[in-house]
Amino acid sequence: MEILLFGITRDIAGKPRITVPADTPLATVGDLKTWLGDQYPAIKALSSVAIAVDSEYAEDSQTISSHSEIALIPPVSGG
Amino acid sequence: MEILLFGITRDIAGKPRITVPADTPLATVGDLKTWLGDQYPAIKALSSVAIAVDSEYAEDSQTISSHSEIALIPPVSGG
Amino acid sequence: MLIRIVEHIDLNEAPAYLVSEETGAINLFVGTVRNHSKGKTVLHLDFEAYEPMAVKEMEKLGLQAKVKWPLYEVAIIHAVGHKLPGEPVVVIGVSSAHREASFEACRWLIDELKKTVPIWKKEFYEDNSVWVNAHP
Amino acid sequence: MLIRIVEHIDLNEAPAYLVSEETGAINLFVGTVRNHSKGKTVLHLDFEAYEPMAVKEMEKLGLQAKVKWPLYEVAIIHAVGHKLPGEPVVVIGVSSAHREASFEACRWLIDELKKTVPIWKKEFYEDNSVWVNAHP
Repeated sequence: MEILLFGITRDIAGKPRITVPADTPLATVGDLKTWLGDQYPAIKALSSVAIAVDSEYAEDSQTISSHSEIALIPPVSGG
Repeated sequence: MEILLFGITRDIAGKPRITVPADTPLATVGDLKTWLGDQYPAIKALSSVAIAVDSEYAEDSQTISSHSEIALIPPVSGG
Repeated sequence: MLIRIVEHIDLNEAPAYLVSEETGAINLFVGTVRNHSKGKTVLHLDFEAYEPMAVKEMEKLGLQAKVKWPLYEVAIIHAVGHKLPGEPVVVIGVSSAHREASFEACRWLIDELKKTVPIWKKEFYEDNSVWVNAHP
Repeated sequence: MLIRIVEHIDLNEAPAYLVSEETGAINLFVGTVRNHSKGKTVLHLDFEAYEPMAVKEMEKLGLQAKVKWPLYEVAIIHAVGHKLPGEPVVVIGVSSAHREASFEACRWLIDELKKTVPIWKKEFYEDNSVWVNAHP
């Protein structure tokens, strides 16, 4: 599973996407957030972190599949 | 003394200005309004009537002189 | 300040005037001729201004707005003459550091302009015409 | 609706899109790069968008605004890339029959855009740079 990165999270990871190893047990968006925070502690220091599944904001309880486009959404600052 | 007319007051008078006869006793803006209302009763039916002296709104108590530019300001409707 | 009475409004003029390196926010209001009003078809509007006084009153409004809000610049442009549906008749624009002031000042300026600036509008319908606001 | 993410904003595009014979009022908000922020000189801003999602979120906001207010049309344009002081970075425009709705809807749209649309701004000062809003 690949996670698209933007803004500060791309700077934190030092790359435009994170590849989640195939054997990582991630059932939900909440699991993914926990795993990302463990891999990159700097992500836990952000004001907020959301996950988008197929370019829609996703709840923590939503299940994820590797067929979806998944993106990490750090605090937005458009406008 | 000449009074500039605009909008509906020009339509009421049928001309772009009213000439006040030289011997008309008008000391103030209030006097002028009364005189205009007597000459043109349709002016009294308007929502409001203001007088501008030298292109500034004038109070009824303001004295008028024939050296000033005087205009009758019917209800405005710009914008 | 950009204060003008014109025959024809160029919608690009006010934004170009207001953009600057100092400001972060621009709010622009444009009033246009609607092709209907109170259920009737509007053919056109005619606008007339007592020009020297209208310019003076618009300048006063611009200065008052600059006292009430922290604005960088103000633009007030009003059209006169024969205007067809879709044509712009008034443009109000303000620039400020932050957006709150820009929205509030622009709204105040158009509200005040309609109350005090000596400009008159005649609406032409299919069967008659009226000077707007003239009668109670 | 006119919903776009662009490299360069043309300030004339949204007003031209919004003018119509049906509407009487247009409100336009333009956000531009300020050359200073919190007492520091800003050299430039870099904007980045998750484009397909940003467009989807802007469309949702436009549709929500059309439900909340009687609007004719909505335009939301956001720039990405390297932006210098004075350059426009966002344009919100709405058209409606009367001015109240145009001001309220435009204000709501820019406020909501800043909360939900996945676009990120990095401010570059003389001595450092920061992703805006990233940290508490």
